[in-house]
Amino acid sequence: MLEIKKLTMQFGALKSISDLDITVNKGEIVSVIGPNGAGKTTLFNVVTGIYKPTEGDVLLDGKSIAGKDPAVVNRLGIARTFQNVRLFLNMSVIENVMAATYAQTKSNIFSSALGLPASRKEEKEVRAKAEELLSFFGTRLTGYRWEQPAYSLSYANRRRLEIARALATNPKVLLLDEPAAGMNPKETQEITEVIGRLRSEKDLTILVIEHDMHVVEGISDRVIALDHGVKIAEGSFDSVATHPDVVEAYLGKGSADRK
Amino acid sequence: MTTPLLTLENVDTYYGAIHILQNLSLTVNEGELVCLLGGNACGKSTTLKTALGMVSPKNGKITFAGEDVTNKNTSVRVKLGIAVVPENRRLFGPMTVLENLKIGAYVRGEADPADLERVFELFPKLKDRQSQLAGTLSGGEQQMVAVGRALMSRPRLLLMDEPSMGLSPRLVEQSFEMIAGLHQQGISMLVVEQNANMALSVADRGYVLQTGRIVLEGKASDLAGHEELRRAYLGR
Amino acid sequence: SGTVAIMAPLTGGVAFIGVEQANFAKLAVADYNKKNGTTFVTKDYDTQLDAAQASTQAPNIVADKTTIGIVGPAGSQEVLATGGLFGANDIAVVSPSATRTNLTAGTYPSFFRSVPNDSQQGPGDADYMVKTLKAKEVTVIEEKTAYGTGLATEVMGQLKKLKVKATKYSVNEKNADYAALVTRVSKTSDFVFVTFQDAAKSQSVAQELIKQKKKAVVFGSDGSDQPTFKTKGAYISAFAPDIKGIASSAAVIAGFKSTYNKTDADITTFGPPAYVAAQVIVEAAGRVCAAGGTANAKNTLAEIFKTKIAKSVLGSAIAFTAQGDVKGGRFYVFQIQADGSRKLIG
Amino acid sequence: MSYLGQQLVNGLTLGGVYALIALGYSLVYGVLQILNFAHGDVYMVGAFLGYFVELALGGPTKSFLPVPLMIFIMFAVSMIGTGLLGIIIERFAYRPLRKSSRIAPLISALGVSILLQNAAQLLFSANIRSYDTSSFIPSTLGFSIGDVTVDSVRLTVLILAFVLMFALSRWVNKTQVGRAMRAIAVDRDAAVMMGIDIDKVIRWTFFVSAALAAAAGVMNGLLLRGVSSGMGFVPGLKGFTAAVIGGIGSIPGAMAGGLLLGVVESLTQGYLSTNFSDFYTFLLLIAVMLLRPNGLFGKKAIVKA
Amino acid sequence: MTEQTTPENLGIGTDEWVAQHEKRLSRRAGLLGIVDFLNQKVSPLVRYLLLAIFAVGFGALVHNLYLLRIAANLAVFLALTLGLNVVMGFAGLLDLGFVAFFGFGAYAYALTSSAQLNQHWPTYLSVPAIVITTAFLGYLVSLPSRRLFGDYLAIVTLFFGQVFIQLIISSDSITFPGHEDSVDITGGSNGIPGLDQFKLFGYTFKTITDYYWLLLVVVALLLVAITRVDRTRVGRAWRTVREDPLASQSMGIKVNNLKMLAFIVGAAIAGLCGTIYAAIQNAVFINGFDMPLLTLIYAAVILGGSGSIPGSILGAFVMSVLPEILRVQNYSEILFLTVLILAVAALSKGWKRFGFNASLVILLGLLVKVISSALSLATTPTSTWAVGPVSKALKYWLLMPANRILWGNIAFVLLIALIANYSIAKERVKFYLLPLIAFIAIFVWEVRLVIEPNTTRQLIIGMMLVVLMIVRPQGFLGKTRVEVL
Ligand SMILES: Nc1ncnc2c1ncn2[C@@H]1O[C@H](COP(=O)(O)OP(=O)(O)OP(=O)(O)O)[C@@H](O)[C@H]1O
Ligand SMILES: Nc1ncnc2c1ncn2[C@@H]1O[C@H](COP(=O)(O)OP(=O)(O)OP(=O)(O)O)[C@@H](O)[C@H]1O
Ligand SMILES: [Mg+2]
Ligand SMILES: [Mg+2]
Repeated sequence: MLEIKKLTMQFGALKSISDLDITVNKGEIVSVIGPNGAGKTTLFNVVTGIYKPTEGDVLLDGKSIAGKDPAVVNRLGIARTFQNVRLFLNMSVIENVMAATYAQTKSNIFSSALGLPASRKEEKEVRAKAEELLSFFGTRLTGYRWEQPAYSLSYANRRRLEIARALATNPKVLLLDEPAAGMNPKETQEITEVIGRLRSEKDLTILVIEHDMHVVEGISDRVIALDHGVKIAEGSFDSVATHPDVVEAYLGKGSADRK
Repeated sequence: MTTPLLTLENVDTYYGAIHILQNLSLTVNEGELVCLLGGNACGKSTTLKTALGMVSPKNGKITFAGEDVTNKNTSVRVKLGIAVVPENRRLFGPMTVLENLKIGAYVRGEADPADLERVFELFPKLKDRQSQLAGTLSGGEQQMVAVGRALMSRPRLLLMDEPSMGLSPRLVEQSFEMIAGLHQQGISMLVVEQNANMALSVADRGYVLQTGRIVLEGKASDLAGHEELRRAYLGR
Repeated sequence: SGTVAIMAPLTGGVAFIGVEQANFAKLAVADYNKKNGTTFVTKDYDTQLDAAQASTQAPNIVADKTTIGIVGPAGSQEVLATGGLFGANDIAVVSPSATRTNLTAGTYPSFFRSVPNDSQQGPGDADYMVKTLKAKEVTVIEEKTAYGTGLATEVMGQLKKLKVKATKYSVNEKNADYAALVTRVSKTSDFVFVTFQDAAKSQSVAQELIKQKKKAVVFGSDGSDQPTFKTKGAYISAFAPDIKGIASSAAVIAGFKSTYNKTDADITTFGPPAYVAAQVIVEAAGRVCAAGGTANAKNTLAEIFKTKIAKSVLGSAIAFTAQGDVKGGRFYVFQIQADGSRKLIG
Repeated sequence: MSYLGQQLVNGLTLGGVYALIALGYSLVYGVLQILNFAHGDVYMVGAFLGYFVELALGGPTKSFLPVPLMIFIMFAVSMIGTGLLGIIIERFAYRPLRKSSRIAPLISALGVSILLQNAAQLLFSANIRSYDTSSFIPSTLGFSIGDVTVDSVRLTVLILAFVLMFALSRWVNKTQVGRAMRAIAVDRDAAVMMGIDIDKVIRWTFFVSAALAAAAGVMNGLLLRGVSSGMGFVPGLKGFTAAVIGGIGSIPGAMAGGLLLGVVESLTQGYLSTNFSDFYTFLLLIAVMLLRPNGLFGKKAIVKA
Repeated sequence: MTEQTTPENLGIGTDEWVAQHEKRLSRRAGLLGIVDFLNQKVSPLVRYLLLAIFAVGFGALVHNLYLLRIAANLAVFLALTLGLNVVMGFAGLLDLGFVAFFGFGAYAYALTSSAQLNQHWPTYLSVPAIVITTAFLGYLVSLPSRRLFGDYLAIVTLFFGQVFIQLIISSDSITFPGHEDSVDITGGSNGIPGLDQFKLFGYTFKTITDYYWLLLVVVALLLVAITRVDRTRVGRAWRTVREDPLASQSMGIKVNNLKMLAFIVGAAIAGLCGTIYAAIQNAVFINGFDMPLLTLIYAAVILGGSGSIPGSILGAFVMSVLPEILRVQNYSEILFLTVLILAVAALSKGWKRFGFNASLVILLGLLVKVISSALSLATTPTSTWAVGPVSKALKYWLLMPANRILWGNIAFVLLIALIANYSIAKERVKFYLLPLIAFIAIFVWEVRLVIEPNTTRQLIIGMMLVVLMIVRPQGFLGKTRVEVL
């Protein structure tokens, strides 16, 4: 589904990603782990078109998307969340989600201004869709919260809303950057389940960056470990988590004790 | 002997019309490591900001090292010896790592090279990245700079807001080792953490905050055994 | 009794023009009241020399039934915007500074001006430079204002007729630095004719010419007739001899200075014509009353055509042509002396 | 050749004045990210203060001091006085708005601009004043290289502009203040957390910014341009443009932008059209914005998601 | 270990904060609180209905030409404000060249409907053509602006506006290559007088009342259209662009296109306004399309609350009606004193203190008057300065020095210094300062400001902008924005 071929991303003298090959199959959940600065977020940024790769290519369903405008990449079916949550803070919760249906909807400024039936109908559909997506997170983002401004949300809820917003763009592939960061263990567990459900109910291919090994263990079909922009291990969670390089560079000696 | 270094007494804090901290009291004693736990958005960061003077409380009193600082502005408090590792790190993105560290020593005038060395010792990676713009660092690297920057002013009290957020497991471990290490060097600390297990394992004492009120306080070891707390925070 | 409306740029970039005009107009009304025991009043309408604001204010003036006449508006473009309305309502408009020639072409039946128009000044100045001062080459600086363009066109036209070499440079009103322009003035130019309304600009050009060692001398239009223009040897044309030198105007000058706490230096060419304009209106209204009529706008307008002021504050006699121009309006040429004073030379 | 030379001299003096105004914009922008629309009017106040000092010292003709000393006092008093005005403006119009949206200070600045213009008109009357330097500095004083003349006032203005720019760069680069200013620019709250007294730094920034504008205002007067309450708008616009061309927030950028703008204006007026020069400046601005959207010296914003 | 509540309802870890959100709002008191309250409670439909009734009633009952003209100006201004609100309020673009589009529309109408170029296009052709052309111009200007954001856009557009003015002023003598004589296209600084009237559906618009009704329809349609757009797809997308362009882009929204669209919509509205305005004025002149108007429109949008449509309406009202009210000396005097009394009342915090302060002010005035007459200082005869009803009363109390301008200026500077001092002074000093300031304010007003009503008007507008921003930075009806976190 998503193929990353010989990808290199260089900033000045610094190679954040070098010569990276990753293949993600349809319906898979792949976790990307690695020490801080390994190039995980950079990978996402390249895939979604925020950075133009120095070398290499990114293929979606066999077609190259490298270097395309982020909006185009999104329209082709890749949606993401951000490591440092970027919501539309002054818009309401439901508006955040509705706004993200922009590319899927058609009513233009004239039909809206004239209030044509088609545009009214579309508006209803969009709202229904947003409500459905928000209900994905149980009661956390439903009901009266729809109309609250995004800035009034707690950090964890913001992360949830970001996921809902990404889903509203009807993606085939979903990229989640540290979805559980800043959540307490209870919430972490909840988000782990949600990610699982996303795949089954929404028929999504998901790529996750996460530092919380409970989450990684709980969701991954496959784990890829990066360090210095290079893949150092790939495989099932157990095999990667015990890989000596990964333990050395990433997990630390304590991990074995804690496990 | 426990002499209070930082105290908040019956503090009420508002953001505009919204009442956040409600009649909150808290103490950090000299040389003590205190952790502050609580759910999302319950006001942990606000507590730190109030202590630092970034937001001013409507009522209540704040003292530092015996001095009433309730109406003193932040720069004065920093001069008195409070430093902070803010939530989301708040580095100066377009400035280099080295400049960021030097800014940390602003209240001391010029930065002391010995302090710089100490930071580089703690985070060798930063030494290589001295001249990189801080905004381009990865999340974890930024966290290192943020801690290093706070240490540059040789604080008596360090306020840390989620120092382990976004760090790799290995660095989480290291950062707690570092916190413990700093604690041993006699720096008092008030640490906000989601990672309650770890936090309680290094702390002396802890407070639990819930929607702007302190609902629980006590020795770290006691808190670690608290049933409801376990269920809510400590997970499995 | 009645109200004299004053339309002038009382605020904004050229407020210095409007404030002086308004002050002199008010003085004229006060003087007349004092002498005749009348109770004419004035009312300000600020236009900021903006035709749009003038046209917003115009209905306001029309709506005020006590209005007997208008001193102003200051700019020709404002007359274009409002002249029609005032004409239709038979309200006399006596402008102290709108000099554009075609305003008195018959389009605006109630329009008068207390100053001669561009066609009296422009060609006269060109003639003087060429015939009397023997200029071979003249550079004309046209400031892009309603005043500047009108005058520059007249001057250029006459210079072409006289077959001397003439070059025109246009500058924007907002421009403040003339060094580049002066560098452009050819070395063989004898005169630089300027059409500024602010004499400080003329002074700046004159000094810059000296600094850059150009032989050309500044010849300023009436807009330059302010004390800030004092480069020795430069010429100025004005529609009146310096009123400070006219014995009969001394009382008015003294009145102005004491009423508004001003000095001689604050009196420019803009003020005294406003005095005359206001005087024309109140005197006409006064005559209406004396004849037993009501001093409304219509009667006053009719009476203004009969205006006869033997010696106005400007030193000349004032009477109007059927189109509203001053009869026999002429220009005087002065040369500036070393101490900044003006010597009448033609 | 000499024509070009003369136009360059014209342009550089004009550019020096623009650069000083641009620096003021850039300094304030660099720290607070606000467009200080009142800056042009602060410049106007500076020019007026210089004028009144000149009057107080005996006016253009009867001065009892040696000319250089008189000019020095004009600059000093005007810069300090206007600097204080800058502090007051910041205290009342901007400081209460530090925490509000970025658009609020913009409107507040427009308000201050209107206030200053009309207060000046009220206090100083609407008349246009002139420093009339020609009556105590002979217009012929100066030197020429070939046909290019540089009169003494122009020379003074040029030298002074460069000295001020140099002093400013030293101040910003070599002192803690400079670093603090940059930190505040990036993240005000974080700067506060570092113990930076931002009130103090911002106060100084406004002082210096206004003082530079005042210097430009006095220079403007010395160069024989009229002084009036409405004089601030155009130089303000040009200074603003210069700052943007150079990269707003950048100090070398403001200087380069100012000088460039002055020279371009002189050359277009000298060779192309005397009244379309703003149009060419606009083309320059567009070109710079297209080729280097952050200005000549501006740094590219970091994009990191 | 101390528990401060019983263990059962500790509720540790539950996300309760948002649930309590409403409860924790401490309502704002006073006038601003009422504004907030009305803003939330009165339904938009009711608001607009009231407005419509008022507007229709005004047109039907008022026959004073001046008032109608002001109303028509207000309507044009309101439409412009709505247009700018799209560009700046919705999409967050700082377009400082906005009035140039207005001017362009006006000039385009003048050129196609006057003797200037001898073109007399029918209205149903010229107006749509001009709106489309202005929109296209907006598109062109937005091209280089695509890559610009925030303040860079501001300077480019600001300069664009200035260049537009310059081009119009200078296009009165264009010499085309191959021609001897220059031609006058735009009339330069003389403008273009004598425009054709609108002629629509066989009806010629002759009076200002005709245009008033036309404008009413235009404004109503604009309001409906803009409100609808704001609430639906495009409006939402604009807001995302304003909030976070990068995130917006990553959600499949083509940020540049939307920015350009906003620009174009704004330009088209401004162009339309321009045509109507030109027709009303029956002439076009370039000065009207400069900074002062831009300042007023921006002030209207922001005072009302950037992004809020009711806010734009309110802002437009205030910014276009207030300056006209202030033209009338009596009104402005009453307004001034009312505001002064209200301000002193608000700052006194309590009626007792207010009474105390008021009597102190009165005492101060008498004292000054007595002392000055004891010193036999020269004064102006009271008969010459009392114009308004208020000052007629005041003259028995207030000292009027002979040299009004000098003393007025001194007092003015003193007043500013005192106000400056006041806001940073300690409570105790404030206590004494307040009556002093109030007295000097009255003194300055009566002695100095009354004789320069026009400068005063501008001073008040300037002061109002600053003060309102400080008191309510988000504007009358705006929402507080959270910028970063
Ligand atoms: N725009 C940029 N300019 C320069 N360097 C950059 C840029 N973006 C990222 N980098 C560098 O690339 C490296 C990888 O960064 P990235 O954000 O991808 O790390 P990461 O794996 O997501 O780490 P973390 O887990 O801490 O978020 C870092 O060393 C960072 O400094
Ligand atoms: N500047 C602000 N303006 C208005 N409300 C704010 C502001 N900052 C924080 N809040 C609100 O105050 C509440 C407490 O915020 P705070 O940041 O203290 O929570 P926290 O406990 O640190 O949460 P987290 O775990 O997410 O870091 C939140 O609901 C937040 O939305
Ligand atoms: Mg990352
Ligand atoms: Mg927090």
